[in-house]
Amino acid sequence: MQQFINVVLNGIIEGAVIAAFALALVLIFRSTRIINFAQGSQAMFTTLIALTLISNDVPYWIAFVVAIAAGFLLGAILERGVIRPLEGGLELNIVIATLGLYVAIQALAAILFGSEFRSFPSPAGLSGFQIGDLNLILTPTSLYIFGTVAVVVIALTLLFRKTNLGLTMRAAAFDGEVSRLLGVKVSHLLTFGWALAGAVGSVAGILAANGGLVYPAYMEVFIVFGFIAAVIGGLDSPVGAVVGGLLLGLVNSAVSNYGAPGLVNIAAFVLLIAVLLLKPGGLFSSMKERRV
Amino acid sequence: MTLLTPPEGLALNPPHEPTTTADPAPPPEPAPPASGGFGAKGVTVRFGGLVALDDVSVDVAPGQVHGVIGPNGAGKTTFFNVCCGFLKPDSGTLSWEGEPLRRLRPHDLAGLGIARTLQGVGLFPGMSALENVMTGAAVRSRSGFVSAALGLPRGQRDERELRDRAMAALVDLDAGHLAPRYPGMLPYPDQKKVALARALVAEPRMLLLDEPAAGLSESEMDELGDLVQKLTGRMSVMLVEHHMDLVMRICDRITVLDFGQVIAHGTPAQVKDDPKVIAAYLGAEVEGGDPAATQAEPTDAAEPTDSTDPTDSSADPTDPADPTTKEA
Amino acid sequence: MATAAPTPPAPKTETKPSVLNRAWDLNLVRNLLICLAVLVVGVIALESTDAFQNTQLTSLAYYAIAAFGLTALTGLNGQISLGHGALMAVGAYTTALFLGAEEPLPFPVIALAAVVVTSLVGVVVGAAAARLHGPYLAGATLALAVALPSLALYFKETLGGDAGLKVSSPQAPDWFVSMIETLSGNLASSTKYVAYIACVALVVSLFFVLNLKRSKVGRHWRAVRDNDVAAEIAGIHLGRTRVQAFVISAAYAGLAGAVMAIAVRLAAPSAFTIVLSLSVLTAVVIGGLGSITGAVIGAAVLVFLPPWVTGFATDSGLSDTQAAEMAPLVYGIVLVLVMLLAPGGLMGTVSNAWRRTRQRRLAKQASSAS
Amino acid sequence: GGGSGDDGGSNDPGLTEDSIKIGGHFPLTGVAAPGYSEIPVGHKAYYDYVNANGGIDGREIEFIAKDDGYNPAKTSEVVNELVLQDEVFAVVSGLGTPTHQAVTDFLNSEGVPDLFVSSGSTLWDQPEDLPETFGWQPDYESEGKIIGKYIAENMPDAKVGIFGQDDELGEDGARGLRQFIDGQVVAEEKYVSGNTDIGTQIGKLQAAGADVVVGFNVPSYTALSQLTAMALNYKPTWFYSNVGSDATLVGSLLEEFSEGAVKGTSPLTGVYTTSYIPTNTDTEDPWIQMFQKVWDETGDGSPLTNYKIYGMSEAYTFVQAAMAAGDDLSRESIVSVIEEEGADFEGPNLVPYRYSEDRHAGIGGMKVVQLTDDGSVEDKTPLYQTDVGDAPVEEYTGEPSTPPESGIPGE
Amino acid sequence: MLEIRNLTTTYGPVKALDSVDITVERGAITAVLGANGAGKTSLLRTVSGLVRPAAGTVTLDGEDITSAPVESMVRRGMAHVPEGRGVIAELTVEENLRLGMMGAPTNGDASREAPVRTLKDAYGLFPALGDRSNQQAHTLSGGERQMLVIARALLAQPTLLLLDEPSLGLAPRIVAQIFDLVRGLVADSGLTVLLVEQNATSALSIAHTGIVLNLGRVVVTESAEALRRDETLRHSYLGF
Ligand SMILES: Nc1ncnc2c1ncn2[C@@H]1O[C@H](COP(=O)(O)OP(=O)(O)OP(=O)(O)O)[C@@H](O)[C@H]1O
Ligand SMILES: Nc1ncnc2c1ncn2[C@@H]1O[C@H](COP(=O)(O)OP(=O)(O)OP(=O)(O)O)[C@@H](O)[C@H]1O
Ligand SMILES: CC(C)C[C@H](N)C(=O)O
Ligand SMILES: [Mg+2]
Ligand SMILES: [Mg+2]
Repeated sequence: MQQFINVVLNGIIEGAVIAAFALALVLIFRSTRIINFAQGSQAMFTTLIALTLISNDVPYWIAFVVAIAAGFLLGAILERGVIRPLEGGLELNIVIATLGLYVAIQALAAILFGSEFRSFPSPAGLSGFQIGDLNLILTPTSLYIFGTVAVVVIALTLLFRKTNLGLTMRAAAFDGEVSRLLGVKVSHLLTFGWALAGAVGSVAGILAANGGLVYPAYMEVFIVFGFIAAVIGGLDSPVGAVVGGLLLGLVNSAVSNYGAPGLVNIAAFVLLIAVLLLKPGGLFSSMKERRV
Repeated sequence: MTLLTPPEGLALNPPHEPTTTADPAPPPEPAPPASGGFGAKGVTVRFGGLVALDDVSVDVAPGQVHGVIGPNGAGKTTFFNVCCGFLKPDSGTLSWEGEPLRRLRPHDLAGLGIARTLQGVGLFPGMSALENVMTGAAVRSRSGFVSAALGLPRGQRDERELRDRAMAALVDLDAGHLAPRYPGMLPYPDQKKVALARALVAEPRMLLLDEPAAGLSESEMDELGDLVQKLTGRMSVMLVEHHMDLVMRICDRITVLDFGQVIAHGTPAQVKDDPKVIAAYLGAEVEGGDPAATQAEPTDAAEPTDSTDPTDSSADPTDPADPTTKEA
Repeated sequence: MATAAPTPPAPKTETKPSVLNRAWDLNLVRNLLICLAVLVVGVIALESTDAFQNTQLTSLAYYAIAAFGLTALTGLNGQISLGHGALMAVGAYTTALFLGAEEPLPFPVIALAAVVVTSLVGVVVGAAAARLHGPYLAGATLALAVALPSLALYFKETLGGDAGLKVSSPQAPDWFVSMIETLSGNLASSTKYVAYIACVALVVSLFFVLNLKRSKVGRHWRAVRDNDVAAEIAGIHLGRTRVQAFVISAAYAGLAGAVMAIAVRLAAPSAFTIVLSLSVLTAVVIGGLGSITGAVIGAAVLVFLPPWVTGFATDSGLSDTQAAEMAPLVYGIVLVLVMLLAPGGLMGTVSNAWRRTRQRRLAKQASSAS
Repeated sequence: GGGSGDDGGSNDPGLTEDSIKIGGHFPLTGVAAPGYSEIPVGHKAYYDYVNANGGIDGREIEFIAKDDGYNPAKTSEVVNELVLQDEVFAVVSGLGTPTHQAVTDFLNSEGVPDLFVSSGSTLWDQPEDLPETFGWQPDYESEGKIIGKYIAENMPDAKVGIFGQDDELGEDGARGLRQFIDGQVVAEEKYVSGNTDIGTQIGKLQAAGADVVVGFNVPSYTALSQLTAMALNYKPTWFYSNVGSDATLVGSLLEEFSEGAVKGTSPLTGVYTTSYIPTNTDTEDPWIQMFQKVWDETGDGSPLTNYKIYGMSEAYTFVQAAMAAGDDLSRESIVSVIEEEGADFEGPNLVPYRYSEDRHAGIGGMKVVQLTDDGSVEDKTPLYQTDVGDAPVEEYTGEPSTPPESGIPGE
Repeated sequence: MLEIRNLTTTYGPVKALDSVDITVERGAITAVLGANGAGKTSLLRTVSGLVRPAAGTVTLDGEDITSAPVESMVRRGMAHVPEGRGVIAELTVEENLRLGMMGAPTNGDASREAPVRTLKDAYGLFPALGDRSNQQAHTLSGGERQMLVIARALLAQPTLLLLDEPSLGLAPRIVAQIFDLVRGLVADSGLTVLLVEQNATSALSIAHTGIVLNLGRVVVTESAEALRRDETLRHSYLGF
């Protein structure tokens, strides 16, 4: 019983962090129709900035805010400096450029911050709750992670569903030229989309780091799982990203508990293929194509 | 726009797969609709609650030009998509040259001897015009993967034949000079020519044209009309078009759709005068008259009112000022 | 496949009487000549460089072979794959298993087996991939990249787990030793033998990819890439064509994996991380998507750039760790810069410029003719 | 390369009258870099120290550390580079089991001494097939046996859980352990390197009621397992194998976690581990004092970590072997010197090496220790000596060695 | 209100516009005619800033807007209906329309009298759209898309409307309806229209001024009336 509950809890918490990261990918996909492979590196970089501050006795929350701001800024800079000039070219070129950034930022972080393990503090407790003699793997930190992800998802969903800003962001992403004719400041919005994604990515980076170890490659696993989650969710939908993340987290947790930990990656692949074969656009994709 | 007789290269080839039909060279003379030709019976398509096509039946006799017209959203493109296998109808059947077409898929079309152009042009931007056209004759070349991979003589011979055939198709449309060029840099009418050559190169026995005149000038449209009429010697044509002058001039029969239903059917003259068609589709004549005034009076609209009658095909297609029609 | 793989560099095959026969010619003769030229260049390169450079050329060859496959898939057919490293793993493990037999088959047979096995995996993956496009395909293949190698962890008994399978790379046979001796007077080590195997594999791969690219098959791949609806109407079976391209590129990955296995002498999961998959893709793109020459150039960048940067950084006094990080830093920056400055890739930019001037000239001719 | 030969030196690559070039491969970048990338730093520091003090018989040591990112394909490339381009005399301290496995055949066929592999796999001990290859650290199986003996003797009623990495580290360790306490093992859980979610594994150990958990894992998983156990309110007695127990590293990691849960007190207090060379907490140890002195002189001012000490210890062994080969230092002679005299090398190793003509295995034993509140370690057993298979675990009673005054072996 | 002076636009070696001079009078419909590739679309794209001219100026109400950003045009009262059904395919019909409304002036601009202000107005105009308000735009038929684009432009309450081949793909009755609508808007609310058409007959039937482009150059500027009557001109430039 305890085992089963913990498998579920564990999956949800793991999934929440994956979801947070997938959200950042979805944001970029919504704003520029590309997959940003550098997202993990960006998040790692800003998390290391936060850690540097924290180890110089800056309070956690201030470091947290600084990391988000840095993520926002970094996203904006990358969009302006690298992605913008590539717009309109081959999609694959942008993918390659983000791969380049992913490699370069990670190397830069290793040079600037060193490549050793460092631990990242959590503002909340790390001991799990106990109910009677049930030991839940749920800790105050996991509640904090879960709450933060929920806040981010709700905020983003409201942004896209209810606000004009959200609508113009989507319009700008889908068709820049037409949007500009309608008075949408496409250029600002694309930058804003990347910046926002950078900020969300930073949140994901810190959540992944909370009460864990960081080093330049620590986000690598999230690039893959975050991407898979985003694709499962349909790439376009913040809610989809969260569902995808949680689903992936649960499957991973179940497989490593009831199957073997070595099968986790294979399970992720099978899950993804199964979802895509049933719905080639992911679970929450809205696009049903009319081809002719 | 001159001769459209098959060039030599074409005549040498066995035109198509023996399985599809007993008769490799379709007889040019019109046959009774039901037996040969293309037929659709009782086609119904729903999108969610929306009935895009409702029990639509159309017969296209060999050698005929059959127009499908109707207001926007009437279901014309949807009907084409059913005929091409892009959409599976919720009910209804298709037949082709006397055989029922079951589980039609788009890639089967070419093999069956049916070609289609797309709304827009739909060329392959990464290929030269010649390669674009060669692709249209895909079903004609029988050499397979192995001879391609090994560069076997057979594959090379097939390629050369294909190339000649494609070139002939381009030359046929006065577009031979476009062969080495890439679509992206061609003017729109030239792109359309390439697209048409691509459809024709496989020697189809039926051609489906979706809004072929969109974006063409009036003289280019005339040219297109002449071309289509010439093609009927070799194939039947089904087309969707909003340019009534063109439709009325070249079609042998017309089916009118509205809200997914056939509201009229017959010769151009019959259709043109059908009050249902006028009300649903034609409305008033725009040209010259006062649309607002005439709209309520459909009977007026049936007759062109002034000298700028668009159906008057006497316009000079070799107008010296039109640069796009003057190559060669 | 079998015709060319096992042979020593046998440059005489194309001098059949029919060469001058204008007919069946052009492509085949041209491609054979190109392959012959590459073979000759390869032999000269291998004989005029030292042993270490020989090994670098071996790496270049297997990256290039994999890149050819991806050129076909991504460049010609428009399907992106972030998982080719996993397919290379299939080739490498197949090779390792076959070479580990009591009495191993001759290497060409084993390489062929690797190609076949990988192609079979390609059929399965390609069938799933054919229904996907763009980022969804990217996601699926990325998942493949992490999933397949971890099978080795699960089937530890046969696949050796984390430590992998050792590959005893083929020893240079006597005829080879004496041939090299007479050719250049150099000593033929097993490193050199592997380099020659890689070279021959490269040439064979080149031959097929050149043929395919210029054939009906290649044209259909491109048609599907450019406009799937139009391709379908033209009678091209989309699914079959996509699977075909996937299988071919898988076959290439399999061969690349086989060569890599004997060059590295090990098949282990940590050699087939997503980094490998992404490297091959970047090679294809920075070389110039769809260009065969570009694929080779991209592979060369992959092989030569990092050590060069590290060496340079070490010489300028950085610590080993910093120097080691300089390589990915510079590599990443180069990727970004190439995309910014030469969006068609290195070869693509050259040939685009050429094509553009040619098209412009044709356009001008057309307008002056009217 | 190539020496002049008239002073008894050889023409072997990497060797000149006044220099000797060696190299190794390490994960300097990527996932495996943290920690391990410091090993070559230790090597360098020690060689610099030796060079500053006259080198090896007048030869300066040049040490080249190549990055392989813990990827065997890269390892193969960089070792090719070391051997064929840089023409090193020997490969020293190549790190990692899968990585190094990719190059042993090549090194042996090229006749390059492949000394002191940084891995506890038993693969390096195959003198027949791999005459040039030598291990250095104790193998994981021997370590498992020594831990097993301790538990069998001191915690006979304990229910033991095994937490192991899904590779040789976990397997060999567990095999050794089970030789002694097979009956006591109630659960064995594996984690896959790279998958940081180990909730289920720890949960299963807890569910099985294990009150002693032996971890054969790398340091980051020591931290993870501690954190996960904390989340589950699971408080067994922990054993970590030497690889995963770098107390300074793990402790400093955990210390940073806030919320009092771990802060201040060392979270690893009471944790058992093993020791085969002294560690940086043994500040009284003469070897550590010597290495500290070396580090102060040639290091970069950063703290002396156990990875650096590990590297320095290997470096010491290499210098020792080269010195022992003396005037006729050559690839052949260094190999035979290790085979002949290696078992008697006196160094930071607490238990002698097992080198001989038919053994290429490194340090042959260790002791069980426990971490105390003040960060130091307390011996729980005498030094034990053992070997793979059914070799008995016996007390080692040899005298502890003392470092040479100069810090340089043989002087 | 719109002055185009000496405007030259090039695409590489292709000169799409060559020293074009056009004056668009307030409250009038100016029709730009010409064969395929004459440069009509390029003219509109240059005016709204989607393409930057190689030379020349565009002045709107006395203000030089030659290098003003595209997205500022809506604010200046300009709405551009692009060629080829420029719907945002992934958004719903209603979202497309909402985007149009966002361009509308917020503080009541007296100079603009807008008959299409709300979604309801738009659906009243094109009932086909009302039925599909929550459908994604890519499911629309070709003609429905064209309606959507026009409705969207009108919702921005423009004072200057640039129409690029509005009749493309529309049923004759709808063409008539749209042309009628345009004429009504011009007559009733002082809208200014720059209309590009292949369909010269229809265009001239509602235009005040007709301009013929050929190979990027203005070859005729005439009152629509005159152009309609002058057979030689029609024959030589418009092909009918
Ligand atoms: N995938 C779909 N989902 C929902 N509705 C659809 C879909 N495809 C088409 N429709 C609707 O079906 C109707 C018929 O569309 P179709 O494209 O066939 O019209 P059409 O006659 O070709 O019109 P036009 O002349 O404007 O091109 C339209 O109202 C359209 O909105
Ligand atoms: N993006 C572009 N790149 C290169 N040339 C272009 C581009 N756009 C247009 N052209 C060329 O500029 C010229 C004018 O084109 P434009 O689209 O303005 O003509 P148009 O009068 O609108 O024609 P149509 O009636 O076909 O819409 C043509 O020769 C066209 O080929
Ligand atoms: C101590 C370490 C350097 C050894 C390493 N864990 C290995 O076996 O791969
Ligand atoms: Mg339509
Ligand atoms: Mg135009």
